[in-house]
Amino acid sequence: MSSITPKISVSASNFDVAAELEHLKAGRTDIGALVTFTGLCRDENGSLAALELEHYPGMAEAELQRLATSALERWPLTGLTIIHRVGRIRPGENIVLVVTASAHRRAAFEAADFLMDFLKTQAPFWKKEHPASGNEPQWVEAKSTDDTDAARWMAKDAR
Amino acid sequence: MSSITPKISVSASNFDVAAELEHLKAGRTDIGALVTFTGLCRDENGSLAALELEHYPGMAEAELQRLATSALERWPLTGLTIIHRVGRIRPGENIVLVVTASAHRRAAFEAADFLMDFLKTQAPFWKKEHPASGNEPQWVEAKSTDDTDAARWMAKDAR
Amino acid sequence: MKLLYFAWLRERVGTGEETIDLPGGVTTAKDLMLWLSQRDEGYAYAFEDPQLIRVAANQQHVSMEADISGADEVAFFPPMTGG
Amino acid sequence: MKLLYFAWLRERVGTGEETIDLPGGVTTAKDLMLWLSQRDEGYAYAFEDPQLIRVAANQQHVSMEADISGADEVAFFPPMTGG
Repeated sequence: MSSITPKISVSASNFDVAAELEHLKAGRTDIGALVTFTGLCRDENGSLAALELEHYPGMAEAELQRLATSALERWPLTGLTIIHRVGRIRPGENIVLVVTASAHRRAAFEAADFLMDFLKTQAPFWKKEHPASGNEPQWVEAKSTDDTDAARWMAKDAR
Repeated sequence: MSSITPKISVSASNFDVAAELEHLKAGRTDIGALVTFTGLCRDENGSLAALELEHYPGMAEAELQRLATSALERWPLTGLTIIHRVGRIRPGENIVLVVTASAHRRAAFEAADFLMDFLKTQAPFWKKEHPASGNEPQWVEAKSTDDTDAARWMAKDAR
Repeated sequence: MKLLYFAWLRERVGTGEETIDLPGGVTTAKDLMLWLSQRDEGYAYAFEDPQLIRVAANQQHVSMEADISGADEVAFFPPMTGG
Repeated sequence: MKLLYFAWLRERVGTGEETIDLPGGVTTAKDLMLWLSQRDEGYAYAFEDPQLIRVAANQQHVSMEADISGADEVAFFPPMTGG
């Protein structure tokens, strides 16, 4: 399924999930399953003013493209979109979007899950938290669970 | 997280994915991950005129509600929507929507995957294919892979 | 007792809904299925492959061995193909 | 060679980008990191915990043992936290 051209975007602008789904589906009848992952800026206790997303221009896009290529080699996808925002993002706002399309749902689910695991651990983006208190902003620490999640796919490869 | 009231709907009308996401997210900052599954009427070779979706009124809604309750018991979801269409559906049109919201992506992915597996095997809906040729419509046969998919979750329970 | 049929079971039986008086000796869903399949050719055809028959009592899935004698509504249908 | 720093590495080093002439004897990413960390206090602080340093050569992830002597662009950064 190497004929699919994934849509990759890194941008300070917000994205429109409905428009992205429409873009992927328009005029087609070969898609049986669409899985959409939206990552949002979360703030459960009102302590966060905003997240600041830094990225490595050039490499960020290249790495998302490499992840997309891996997913397309691994699953029979009929469409793929990856969008990552950068800059200042407020609680409740969108951060990242992954949309996978396939004839069947298993491929679409697995590819979206895989892409998010590797996007978290491989794509050069960094989050800084700006507290609502006005205190010094803090860089978010990487979570070891993200590495564990990504490692699940290596274990599957080794089987 | 039993305080969440899932939105369950069985209807002949189409659904609006963007509106459903907006409904789930509106005014909230406790959602970190939204997973959306959209099942579409697929027709790869132009042989299908339409699908006709029959359901068991009353039990269909009740069974979706039971599946939602299972998912809410199993994962810390902060929002859940299940919509299933009935009646005549043309290639490229929406059939089913599952949206799961959670603080973290693993719960949202797993719950959506779980719900689709059990929706396929437990919810009383039946598909009939109307061929473009005008030939006699045919009931779709259940796939054994759907049972296998659903059985994955029992295996996890038994561990 | 209200009986409901769906999909090709409905088509083979020739009706989607009927009301019956449960005959004596019919206790489980399987008993009811066997009794129904002896009614006429349509019912016999509908129930010819018991492996493809699913049953619900009062809108909940039950096994063929379940006692359905107290149910208000029993439904027979093929394996589900929604989603 | 162009060097890039991101996130708290950038803040500790005090710049996001600089151009250097690769000194003799520096072949691997680890060699470069050790050389940089001896430049001044800011660099020493940035590279104090090698376990938290990731490196890319020409915009591709490489290991600390990779030969980066021929790269046009080498970047150092902390573990990624996007998504």
